[in-house]
Amino acid sequence: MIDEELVQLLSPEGERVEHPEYQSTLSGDEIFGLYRDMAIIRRLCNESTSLQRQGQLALWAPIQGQEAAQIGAGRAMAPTDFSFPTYREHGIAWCRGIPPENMLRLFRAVSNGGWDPQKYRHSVPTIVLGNQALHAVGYAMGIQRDGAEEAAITFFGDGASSQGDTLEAFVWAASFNAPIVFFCQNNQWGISTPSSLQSKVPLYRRAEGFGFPGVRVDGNDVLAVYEVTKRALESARVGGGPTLIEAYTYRMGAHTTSDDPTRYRIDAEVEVWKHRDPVERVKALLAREYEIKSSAFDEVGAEADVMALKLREDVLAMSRPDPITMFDNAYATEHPLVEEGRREMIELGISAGSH
Amino acid sequence: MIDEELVQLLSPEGERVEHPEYQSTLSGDEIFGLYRDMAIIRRLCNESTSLQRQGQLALWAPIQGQEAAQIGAGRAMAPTDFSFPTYREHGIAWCRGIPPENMLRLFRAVSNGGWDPQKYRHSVPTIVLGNQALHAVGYAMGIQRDGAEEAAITFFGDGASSQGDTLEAFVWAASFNAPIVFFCQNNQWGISTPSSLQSKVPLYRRAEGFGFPGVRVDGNDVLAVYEVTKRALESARVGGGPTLIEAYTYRMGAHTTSDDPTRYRIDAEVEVWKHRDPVERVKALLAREYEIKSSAFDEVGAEADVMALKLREDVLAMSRPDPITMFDNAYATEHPLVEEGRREMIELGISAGSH
Amino acid sequence: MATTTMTMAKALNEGLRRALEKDKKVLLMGEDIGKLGGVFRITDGLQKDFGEDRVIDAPLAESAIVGTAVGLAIRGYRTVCEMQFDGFVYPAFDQIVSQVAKLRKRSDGAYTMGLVIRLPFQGGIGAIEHHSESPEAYFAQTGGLRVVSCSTPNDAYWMIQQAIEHDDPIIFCEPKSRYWEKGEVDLDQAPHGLFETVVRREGSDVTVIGYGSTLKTILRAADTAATEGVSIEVIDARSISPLDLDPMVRSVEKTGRFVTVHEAPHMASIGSEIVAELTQRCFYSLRAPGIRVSGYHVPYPPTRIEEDYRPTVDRVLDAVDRVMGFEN
Amino acid sequence: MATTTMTMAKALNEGLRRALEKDKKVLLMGEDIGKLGGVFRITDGLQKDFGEDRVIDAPLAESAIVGTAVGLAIRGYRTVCEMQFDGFVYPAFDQIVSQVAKLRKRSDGAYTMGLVIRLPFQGGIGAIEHHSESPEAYFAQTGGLRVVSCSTPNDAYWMIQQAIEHDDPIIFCEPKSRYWEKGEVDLDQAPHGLFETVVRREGSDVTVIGYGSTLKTILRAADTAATEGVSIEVIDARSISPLDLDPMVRSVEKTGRFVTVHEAPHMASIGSEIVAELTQRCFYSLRAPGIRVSGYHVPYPPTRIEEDYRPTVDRVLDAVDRVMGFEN
Ligand SMILES: Cc1ncc(C[n+]2csc(CCOP(=O)(O)OP(=O)(O)O)c2C)c(N)n1
Ligand SMILES: Cc1ncc(C[n+]2csc(CCOP(=O)(O)OP(=O)(O)O)c2C)c(N)n1
Ligand SMILES: [Mg+2]
Ligand SMILES: [Mg+2]
Repeated sequence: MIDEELVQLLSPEGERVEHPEYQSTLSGDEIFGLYRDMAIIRRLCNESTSLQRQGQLALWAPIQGQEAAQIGAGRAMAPTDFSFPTYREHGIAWCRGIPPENMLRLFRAVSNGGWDPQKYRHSVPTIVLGNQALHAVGYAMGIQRDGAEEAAITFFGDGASSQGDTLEAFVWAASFNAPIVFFCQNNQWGISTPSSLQSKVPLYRRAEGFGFPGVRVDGNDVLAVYEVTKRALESARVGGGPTLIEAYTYRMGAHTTSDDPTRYRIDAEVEVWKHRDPVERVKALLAREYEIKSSAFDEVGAEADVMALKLREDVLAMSRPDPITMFDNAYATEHPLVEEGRREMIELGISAGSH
Repeated sequence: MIDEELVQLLSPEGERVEHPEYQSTLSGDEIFGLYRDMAIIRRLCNESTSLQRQGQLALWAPIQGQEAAQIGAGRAMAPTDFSFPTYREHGIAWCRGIPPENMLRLFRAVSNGGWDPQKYRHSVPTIVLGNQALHAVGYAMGIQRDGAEEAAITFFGDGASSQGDTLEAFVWAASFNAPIVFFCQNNQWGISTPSSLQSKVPLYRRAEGFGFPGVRVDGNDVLAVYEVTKRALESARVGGGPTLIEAYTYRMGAHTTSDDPTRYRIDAEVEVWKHRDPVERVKALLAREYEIKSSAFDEVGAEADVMALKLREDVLAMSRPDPITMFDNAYATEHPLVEEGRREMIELGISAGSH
Repeated sequence: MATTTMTMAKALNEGLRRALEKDKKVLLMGEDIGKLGGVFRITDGLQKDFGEDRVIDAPLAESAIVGTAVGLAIRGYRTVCEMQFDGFVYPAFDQIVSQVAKLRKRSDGAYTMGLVIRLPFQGGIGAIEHHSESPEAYFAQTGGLRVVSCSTPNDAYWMIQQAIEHDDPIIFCEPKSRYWEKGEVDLDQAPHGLFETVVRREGSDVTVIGYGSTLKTILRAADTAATEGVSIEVIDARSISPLDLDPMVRSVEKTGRFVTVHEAPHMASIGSEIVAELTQRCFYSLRAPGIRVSGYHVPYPPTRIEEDYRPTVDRVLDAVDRVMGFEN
Repeated sequence: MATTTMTMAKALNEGLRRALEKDKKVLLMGEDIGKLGGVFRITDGLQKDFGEDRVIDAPLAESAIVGTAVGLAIRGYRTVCEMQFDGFVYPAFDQIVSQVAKLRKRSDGAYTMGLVIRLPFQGGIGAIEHHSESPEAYFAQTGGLRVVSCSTPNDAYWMIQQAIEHDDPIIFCEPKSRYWEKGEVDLDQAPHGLFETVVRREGSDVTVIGYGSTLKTILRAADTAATEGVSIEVIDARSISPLDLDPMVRSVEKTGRFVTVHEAPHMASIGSEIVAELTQRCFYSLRAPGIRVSGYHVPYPPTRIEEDYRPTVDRVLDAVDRVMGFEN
């Protein structure tokens, strides 16, 4: 895997790697902070998977293996930046300060969103592949018109890189020199579709043909992802235009809890990637270089347990919405068909408790 | 204009240009043939413009300036290849053997197509920008499945290069290594939109990021277009996969007869391109290198006049279709709503002569 | 009352100008809308006066025009997207139905999809294929969207401003064949609310309901019918979704008969909807079932014969005859 | 008669297998349809048996799936495109309405658009957003397309084969919530033509018309109503476009009352169309106006409450009560 093109600052064994262009700027404390984020988000993911198995969630989209990509990118963002995620960006949502239970409202099927996107400057989950890339470019055009030193960042997968919307977003970002970072998590799979079916050449190279730079970063190396994303965002904020970042990583788990990856990929592949685990890697660095004690790691584990317990309680407390709420916020203003529906539902005596 | 990236075999003055990779393989007779095609198609275009001015056509999309791009590409095709045009490929249609009057049926608004696309292996005009690129890739996938040594070629403009469909076609062509040539006539304008708004870097470079080669050819140099297209088609036919050709050219006239280019572009630009006229260029070569007499050129002119006269007669003879034909070929088999419409029209007494 | 005479194209241009003046967050975006002023010149001169940042020439991709307008809306802008022709709105269909229509709901009201999609629609200008489509029913079927249509310069002037000010996303259908027709425009006061149905001509025998380009056809039919002693009440729906049904109900309760007219095919159309609603609401007043005059269920024909595809005065009168003489 | 019991999912799988066996020009294309067998396993095992050239795993782009299927059709192939879910057909909308629907006409019959677009549609499986849409009216509105829907395994088995053999492009709507329900499949003989409406249960008081997932709901409602002395005639439209109206007319002439049921919102819907047509054809037989039971005019809700969005047995019975007790 380690190829010339890949920006890497930390080896799979947790050893520093020199790079001609990028150096890690983070202190030990900051790196520990990233470790904490990753450990917690992994716990969050595990808890969610088990909640799903226990019938408490309709679905879950795990991120095991992608923690470095998401935490590195999420922590590189400034509070004033705005991100446009897919359905899998739990790590980014975490970095944006979104309460974990809010992330699960979509998966408990009690909301089509889950949080206030304006408050957290993190858009609602986008399920239709590619759609959000254009929203991000439009938002970035708004930043330009406001003369603000801010950036937009959008997330998408290797699979979504084939969608017309993603590609049109490249065109527009270049044409308007929009302050935007395209962050592609190439986790090697789009459900059962290998990323080699989406592109015969490394994905990051696609950017150049549209007129802006592409970088491939080791997506399992949180230090590298952080630096690469930070620089791209900074460049965007000061008029440097778009960058495509391909975070080369791996989806260790299933596509979602509905998926059965044994049907399409071999165990050996998963084994190889186990050795590149993003959390273990940074843990090794912290232990060796900063002499972090195992008790400190344990504390994070305990913190994660507390988070998970609260998450579980919050999810279980999330009751079925009152059906009448389906009529709320469909329109900004009164609408006769909405009123008619609301009236019908009331007449039928349907309420939150009726199922 | 003459840059490093541009494949050119003939200078604007009609002098041979050396190229490290491409040489002209054409005899004097063959070059004269290309000249003839270009002269006739230019005449066809002028006649159509005047037919439109005289109210005999609803619209016309001129190709002045793009004759070399189209004749070079059209003559490079094998009879068994299949092409997928836009609304402007009159030169390709000519090379495919489509009678000129058939090309004008669309513009006289008596047909939405105009010819039998299977017979001429030249698809119907596609007006929705980008749609045809996917058809061509699908057709090429059919060629693969048939194990045939054939290729598909699709034409589109610099403007259409921004459409999702065009870009998805790039993805698919690469993924399936489809036998296809993407032929982009970068005529610098998409109605009033300069090509610089569609791409900040030369368009041909977009291909590389998708994993297949791109070539920029002097679109006003018929010898170069011919060789570049021929090689790309040959490569496609034997499993070499897709190529993007950017024919760098200029739309000398209006976008269509409805357009007013004085609103958005300056005369000086048009003047510059006049000196790169594709027809004059090859004429100069023929006169100097092959000592073709002016009488030979005059003969072509006379031939073009005959064609134009016949075209005019044919167009004038093209009467309004019987309205009832709108129900033909909407479906392959009987359809109650179509029958209902047909019946209603008959009952209303509407016929070809009723307007 | 300061009224002045202008074409619908000019009225739209003036309406857009006024919206740009009133609110700095208003942007226009579309293909060729800058120097060229759009292929119909609706935005003529606006880029010159408001700059390239507010009147944005777009690269050629409709999904991107709408998709970026969504992002701009999230940032607080109000973008008026111009689709060059009706037939070119389909590449943006996904963004419209999956995002524009649903984002307010998905964000629990945090997002305001303040955007207008201008659609020169319907036929009648002798264009080539894809330039004469009537896609309004697709959008009317979609919860989360609103669809309106103007039929006069005065409505064009006011409705475009009302649509831009409105907080819901609006598909704004402009009958392109009427762009060059003149009418009085009252520059001081909007004649009606954006979502109001208007009776254009009173009558007592049959109610005929249309919108956009068909209004003129219907009014002509009413003239002809009047000479034959049949009194047609002409209704301009104006708001296609939601429909403002009450004025239609009042009319049909009076006349007992009605006809709907649009250029789109009749299958699952606005005509179907009006018939279904009015049948339910006016069941005992109806002396005949409502009849739909529409385009046919085939691709829009080459335009040398489009006048036999589009509802003509003859076809409207024929339908009026049929509801007048209805026997099962 | 060789009948065997299987789920609708299996019946579709077997139907596709038979089509692949019968005609070498038949291809399947879609996201994850190969090794995975599709997210619903409809194509399970087919790539293994027919190869990657005939059962094609697609890169993730719906416009490209349909657009390349058009090119394959031009080359003489018949491609069955799988849309992974209803909500993901919209990126392909442009190719469907501008090309698939219009190319036969544009080519004066030279092109046969022999392609089928499989659409797992309607809700009821507790999925997240965009996985429960009912887009059938969009396609029904479009001249040049046909739209059908199966409601039983036997229909699924036969209709998919009939659709593939048919020379017009067909939107094939599969009620995903019924994929796992079993039924008898007759492997020897098709029960009906592809475009035929079928009476699923005879009755005398009210006609209730649905398709896809709603059939089961309607049949249940009929059971309940029967215990209350109301006799419901249940009709499965099967062909959504064109509608096979004659059996509906015969039924309504008998019952004098009807209700339509689908999950899509009622505005400009198949329900509107059926009401408009039946009102016209059965005007004097109607003892009450036809009523539509449908989804609401809002984005599909989070699925914890989807059962209050989708027509329930209660809502169908309520509508039956209303037409039974109709007074204006
Ligand atoms: C337009 C569209 N088509 C299909 C789907 C169904 N779908 C959901 S996720 C997915 C795979 C996406 O792969 P990728 O972009 O690599 O993201 P990942 O899931 O790996 O994070 C597919 C096909 C969808 N959501 N949207
Ligand atoms: C999807 C779509 N959007 C808009 C149009 C309207 N339109 C017709 S031609 C054209 C410009 C196309 O430019 P280009 O691709 O460079 O081709 P050229 O006309 O220069 O040959 C536009 C915008 C269209 N035909 N299709
Ligand atoms: Mg992926
Ligand atoms: Mg061009």
